[in-house]
Amino acid sequence: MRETDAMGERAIRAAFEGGPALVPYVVAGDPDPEATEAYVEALVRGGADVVELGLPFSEPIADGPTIESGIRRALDAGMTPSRYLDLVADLDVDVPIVTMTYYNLLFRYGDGDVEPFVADAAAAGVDGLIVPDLPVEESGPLREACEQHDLALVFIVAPTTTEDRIERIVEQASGFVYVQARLGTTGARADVSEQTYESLDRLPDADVPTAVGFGVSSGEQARAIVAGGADGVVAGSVFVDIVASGENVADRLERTAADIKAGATEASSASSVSEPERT
Amino acid sequence: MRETDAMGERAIRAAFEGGPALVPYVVAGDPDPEATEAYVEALVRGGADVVELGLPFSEPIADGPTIESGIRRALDAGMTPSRYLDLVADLDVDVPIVTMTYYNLLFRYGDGDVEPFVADAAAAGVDGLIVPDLPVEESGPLREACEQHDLALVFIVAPTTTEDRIERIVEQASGFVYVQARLGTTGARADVSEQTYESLDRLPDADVPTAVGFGVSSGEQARAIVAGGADGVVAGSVFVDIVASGENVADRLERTAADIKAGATEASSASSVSEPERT
Amino acid sequence: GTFGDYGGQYVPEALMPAVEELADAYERYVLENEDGFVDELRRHLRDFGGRPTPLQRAAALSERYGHDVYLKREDLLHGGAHKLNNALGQVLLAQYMGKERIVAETGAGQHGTATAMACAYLDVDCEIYMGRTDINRQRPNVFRMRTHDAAVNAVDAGSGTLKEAINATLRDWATNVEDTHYVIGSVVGPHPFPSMVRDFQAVISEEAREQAIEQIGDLPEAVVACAGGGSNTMGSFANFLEDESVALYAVEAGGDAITVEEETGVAPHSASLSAGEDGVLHGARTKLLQTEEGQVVESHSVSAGLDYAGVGPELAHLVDQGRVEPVHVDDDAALTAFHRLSQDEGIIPALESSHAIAYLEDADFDGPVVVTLSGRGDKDLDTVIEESERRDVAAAPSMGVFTE
Amino acid sequence: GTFGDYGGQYVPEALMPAVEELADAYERYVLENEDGFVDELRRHLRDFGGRPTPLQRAAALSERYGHDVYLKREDLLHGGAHKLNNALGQVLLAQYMGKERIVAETGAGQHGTATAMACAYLDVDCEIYMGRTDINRQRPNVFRMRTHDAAVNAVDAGSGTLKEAINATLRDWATNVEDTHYVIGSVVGPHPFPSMVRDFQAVISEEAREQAIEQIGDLPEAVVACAGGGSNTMGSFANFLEDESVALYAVEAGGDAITVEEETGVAPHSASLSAGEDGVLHGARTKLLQTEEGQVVESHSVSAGLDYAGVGPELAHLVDQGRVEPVHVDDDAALTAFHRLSQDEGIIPALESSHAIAYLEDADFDGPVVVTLSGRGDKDLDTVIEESERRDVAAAPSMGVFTE
Repeated sequence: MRETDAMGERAIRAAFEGGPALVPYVVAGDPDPEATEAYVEALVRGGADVVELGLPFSEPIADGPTIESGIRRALDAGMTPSRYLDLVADLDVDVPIVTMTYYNLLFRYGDGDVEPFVADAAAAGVDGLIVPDLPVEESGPLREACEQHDLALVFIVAPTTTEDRIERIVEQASGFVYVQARLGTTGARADVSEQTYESLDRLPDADVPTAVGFGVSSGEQARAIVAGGADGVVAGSVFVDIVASGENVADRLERTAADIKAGATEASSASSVSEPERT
Repeated sequence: MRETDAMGERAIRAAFEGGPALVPYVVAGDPDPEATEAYVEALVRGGADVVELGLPFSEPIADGPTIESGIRRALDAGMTPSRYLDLVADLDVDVPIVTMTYYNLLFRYGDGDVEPFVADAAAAGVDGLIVPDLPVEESGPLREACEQHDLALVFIVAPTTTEDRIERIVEQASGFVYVQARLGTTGARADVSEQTYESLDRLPDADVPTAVGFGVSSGEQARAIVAGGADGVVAGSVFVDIVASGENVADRLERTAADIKAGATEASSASSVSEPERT
Repeated sequence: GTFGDYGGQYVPEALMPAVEELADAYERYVLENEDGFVDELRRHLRDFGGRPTPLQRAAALSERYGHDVYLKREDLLHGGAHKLNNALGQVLLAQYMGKERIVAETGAGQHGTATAMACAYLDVDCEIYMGRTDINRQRPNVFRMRTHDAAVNAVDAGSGTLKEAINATLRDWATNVEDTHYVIGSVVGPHPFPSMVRDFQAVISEEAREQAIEQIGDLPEAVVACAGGGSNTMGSFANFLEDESVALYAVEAGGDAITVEEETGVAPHSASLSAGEDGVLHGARTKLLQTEEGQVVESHSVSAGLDYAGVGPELAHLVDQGRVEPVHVDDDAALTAFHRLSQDEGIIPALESSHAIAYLEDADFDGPVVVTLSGRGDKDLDTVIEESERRDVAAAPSMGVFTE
Repeated sequence: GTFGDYGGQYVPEALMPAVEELADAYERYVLENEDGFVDELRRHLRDFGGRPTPLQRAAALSERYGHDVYLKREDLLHGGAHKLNNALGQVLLAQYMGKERIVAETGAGQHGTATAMACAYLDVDCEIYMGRTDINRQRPNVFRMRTHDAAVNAVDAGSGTLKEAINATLRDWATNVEDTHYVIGSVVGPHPFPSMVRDFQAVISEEAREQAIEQIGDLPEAVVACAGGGSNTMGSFANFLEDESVALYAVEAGGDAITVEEETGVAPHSASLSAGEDGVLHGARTKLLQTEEGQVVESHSVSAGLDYAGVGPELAHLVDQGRVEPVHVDDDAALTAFHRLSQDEGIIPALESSHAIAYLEDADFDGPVVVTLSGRGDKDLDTVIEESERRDVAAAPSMGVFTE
C-alpha cells in the first residue's frame, strides 16, 4: 500500500500548494490493472500532482467518445468496483488519488447506501471523488460519508452554472473545484474557450483551489489556463488516447504530462508578477 | 362474301330446326385472322350449326381463364372491331355467325351509339349478337338496332335468374336463349351440373330455341344436356384450348366438334321417344 | 340507378339478382335505417373507426397561399385512410343481408386491407383478389390483410394489377353470388354501388360541413379532393352538392402527361374525368381511358391508389353538368406536395391525397378551402423515396443516414 | 421532484440550470396554464392529433374472457401511438421557453418519429439520436423522421441501441443546452421530466375515465397498460390513482425469462419493475436492470419499444406502495396476443400494446377492464412475421401468398 504524508481532502489541497497542479486522468483497467499501475506511475514521473482514476460505468453520460471507449475497454477487461479498490491499494505513488465515477456504482456497492464504498475507498487509499452525474442537490448522503472518512468530494462548475449555484457549489466543495472549460463532454481540443476565462472570473476567492478540465491537451493550453487564474489543469482524453494507441504508452504519458505541467508552471511564474495573460 | 339462304335472326332459328344444334366458339384473330377463317371452316365441317365468334375486349369479365387467354392473344395480334367485321365478311361458310363481345366495343364503335356497329355487322354477314355484360334492363338501344337490321340478340339465363326475369328475358330474346349451365365463368368442365337441368325445366315453352353453355366440352355432356331438354349446346373453352395448343388445330377442332355434335344428336333421337334422361 | 347518361347495371345476368337484392337492401337498410342499420354503423365508425376525424387548419399551407386551408383528416381513421367508411358499411350490410362471405378486389392494397379489417372486426370470412404484380410491390398491405386472416388470392392474368383483380372478383361473385357479397372499393360498379359507396363515404362531407360552419363560421369557398375511382371525392363533395357557392375540385392523377398512346394501349396518367371518353366498364357507363376502338388502356400514376382507367358515374355526370371541376396534377407535383406537407405540417400524406394538396399550387383561391386528406402516406414511403430520387425532386430530404 | 425514494435530478452540473429552467416552465405553463399553454396544447391535440381517441368495447375479447374488455385506442392518435401526446407537449413547451432547437433520443423510432412530426408541425429544428443498430433495423421510422426533415444522428457507440442514443442526446444537450430542449420520450430522466411527461400523457386516463363512466356507467375494475419506460402506463393510470377500487396493472416485457445473466451483462427481459433493483440512471433514482455491481445490463424484448433497462421513478414508487401491480408476459404470449387482436378485433396492435392484451389470458377479472392500446402495429409487421415463424407461433397466419 502506498504511503503519503497527508490523506484525503488535506492531501489534495496540499497537492495544489506547490504551484499549478497537473491532474491527469486515465481509466482504471484500460487495458488491464497492471498496465494502469504502470501508467499512473508514468504520469507521476511526468509531474502529476493528483491522479484522477476512472472507475468505469456502463453509461458514461458526461464523457466524450474517447473516454467512453476507454471505459468500454476496461469493462470488457473485467474491471469492477472491488478490483478498482484493489488496484488503488496496490498503487505505489505518492500523489493523491481521486476516483472519477458515476453515482450508480457507489449506490449499488452498499445496496443503496454510499457509505460502504467511501469507507472502502478511504481504506484503499482514495483521497477524493468526482461524480459527474451528482449535482450538489443530490449530494447529501455522499458528502456526509466523505466527511466521515475524510475524502474530498469534488464538484464541477460549468459555463452554464448560475451565480447562486456557484456560491452553493463552492460552499460544499472540498479538495478542489473542477472548472468545466466548455459545454459538452470530455474530449481533447486544441484551443482554450472564452468560457474558461469567464468561469474562472466568476469564481470568488474560494478557499478551495480551482482546476480547469474538459478539452485540455497541451502545454500551451495549460499555460493560458493558469495565466487565466486557475490553480491547476485536468487533462484526460489526451492520455486515454495514448493508452488506446498501445504504442510506447508509459513513455508518451510521461512526456505529455511533463509538457502540460511545463506550460502550467511557466504561466505561473509569469502571472505571479503580472496580470493574467490571455491568448 | 359468304352466302346463306336466310340472314340474321331467321337464319339462327333455322339452324336449330334440323335437330340439336352445336354452337362452337372461338376468338377471332386468335392467333391471327387467316387461322380463324380456317378454324371456323373446320368447326363447320365438324357439324357446327351456328358459329359464335368472339370479338375480343380487354376486360372479359364473364369469361374464364381459357377464353381470357385467347382474347389476349387476339388483342396482342392486333384484332380490332373493324378487322373483325372484315374477317366475318371474308368467311366462306354457310352457317349463321353470332358475335360474342362486350358492350363497350359496340358503344365506342359508334361513339356512344350502338347502331353503327349493328349496321356494319349486318352488312358483314353477322347474324346475331351475344353481349354477356348486357342484361335485358340495359339492352334497349341495342335491341332496337338489332331489330332494325334483323340481327338476333341472344340473352343469357343464369341459374340465379328469377322466374319473373326469365319471363322478361324470353320475351326479349331472339335467335336463341343461352342457358348458362352453372354459376361462374366460361371454362371446360367434365360434368353436367344439376343447375343445368333446373334451368331447362324453368324455361317455359318459349318460341325461341335454348342452347346450354358454360363448361360443355364433350359428346357425353352434350347428350345429357340435350336429353335434359335443350335445343342445342354452346362449347367454347374446349375449342380455345385446342387453338392455344397450336398443334394440328383444324383437324382437332373438327373432330371435337363432331364428337359433341354426335352426343347431342344421339340424345335427340332417344329423347324424341322418351323422357329426358339424366345422368 | 343512373346519373344523367351515366351509371346503370351492365353486369352478367347471373349477377343481376344479386345486384337487385343489394339495391333492395341498400334502400331498406342504408336509406331507411331498417333494423337500425345506420345507427349501428355510426356506432362502429365512432368506436372502432375513430370518427369524427378532425377538420384541421393547416397553418403553414394557410400562410403559403394567403388564405385559410383546412385539412379533413381521414388519415386518422382506423387503417389510415377513408377506405374503412365504405368497407365497414358494406360488410355490415352484408351481415344484415345474411351473406356469409366477403370478396373484394384491391390494387394498392388499401381497400383490401380496410375490408380485411372490417371482416375481422365483424367476424365474416374474407377473400381478397389482388394482381400478382401488385402483391409483389405492395407487400406490407398483403401482410396486413393476412394478419387479419383474410385470404389473398393472387391474380396472374394480364398485367397483374387492379383491372385484372376486379375482373377476377366479379367472376368469383358470379360463381358464389348466393352466399357472397362483393365489397366494391369505390363509387364504381353497377347500381347500387355508386350510390351506396357515396352514401357510406358521405360522412366525410357531413362532418366537414358541420365543422366548417362551426370553425370558420361559414361554408368554404371550395372543397378539393383527389379522384381515382372517386369514393373519397364523392364522399368529400356529397353534402356540399347543394351549396352552390362551394366550388368542388376533383384532382386527378396527371401522371407524366395527359395523352393516350394508342399503339401500346397505355395512358401515362389516370385522369378519366379530364381526358376520358364515355364507355361501359365494370358495370356502369362512365368516362373511361380507352383506345378509339374501346379497349380499356393501362393507366398510370405514381400513386397506385389513383391508378384506374374508370371513374364513378356520378362524378362523370357532375363534371358534365359543370358542378364538379376536374383538374389534374402530375407525378412530380404530387411528390413535391408530399414532401411539403411532411416537412411543413408534420403530416405524411398518402400519395393520393398529395395530389389534392398539390393542386393548391395551381389554384387561385381567396377564401377558406377544405382539402380532404384521404389517407396517410406511411405505405407510400418506399415509392416516394425511390421516385423522388429518380426524378431528382428538389423538396425531397436525403436518406443518406444509412450509407455510412 | 421525488416520488418516495425515487426520482431526483442526477445530471451533470452543466445541465442543472436547464433542468431548473424547465422545472420552472413546467410549473408555470403546464401546471398553471400560463399564457394559455394548456389550452393551446389541447387544441393541437384535438385538431392535429385527433383526440379524443375512442374507448371501444372489444366484442371478441369480451366474449373470450366472459367480461367486458374496453380498449383505449391510442393507436388512432396521429402517428399511430400515444407518443405524440408527450412530444407535442414538450415541443410546444420548448417554444414557450424560447428554445430554437429540439433533440431527442429514439430506440425503435416511435418517439423520434413523434418528435419529428411535432417539430415539423410547430416549425422547430429537430435532431434525433438513434443507435446505428436501431437505424438499420427500423428503417421505416428513419424514413419517417427524415421525411419530416429531422436530422437523424447515428450513434455508433456500444451496441448502437437506445441506451447509447440516450447517452448521446444527453451529451448534445449538455453541449447546446442554452438554445436546445431535450424531448425525453418517457416518464424517465431528471425532474421535471417524469412528472411532466406523465401530465402530458395523462390525457389518456382523463378521457378513459370519463368515457368509462359514460359508457359503462361506472369505473372499471382494472386498468391494464404495458410498461417500458412507462409513459403509456403512467398516462393510463394517472387519473385512476385516487380511485382505490380500480386495480392498476403494469405489464412488462417478460422476454424469454426473468433472469439476469451476470456474466454477459444481459437480461433476457425488460421487466424493471418486476425484477429490477434500485439504482440511478439517466437522471433519476429508480428500479433498474443491472448487475450486482451496478453496471446497467442490456435488456431484451421482442418489442423494441419496451426494451429499456430502466423505468419511470413514479412507477417504481407506486409499485413499492402497492398501488400498481407489476406483471409480465413473455415474447411468445405477446406475439399470440398480437395475432388474436388482428384476427378477432380487426386491429393490428403494436407489439408493446400486445403485452397488455396478452395479460388478459393470465388475469382473473370479473368486471369491466380497460386496456390501453398504446399504438398500432404496422411498424411491427416484419418483426412479428419473422418471430412468429421462428417460434412457430400457432396463431400466426401463413404468408405463403408470395411464394408461388
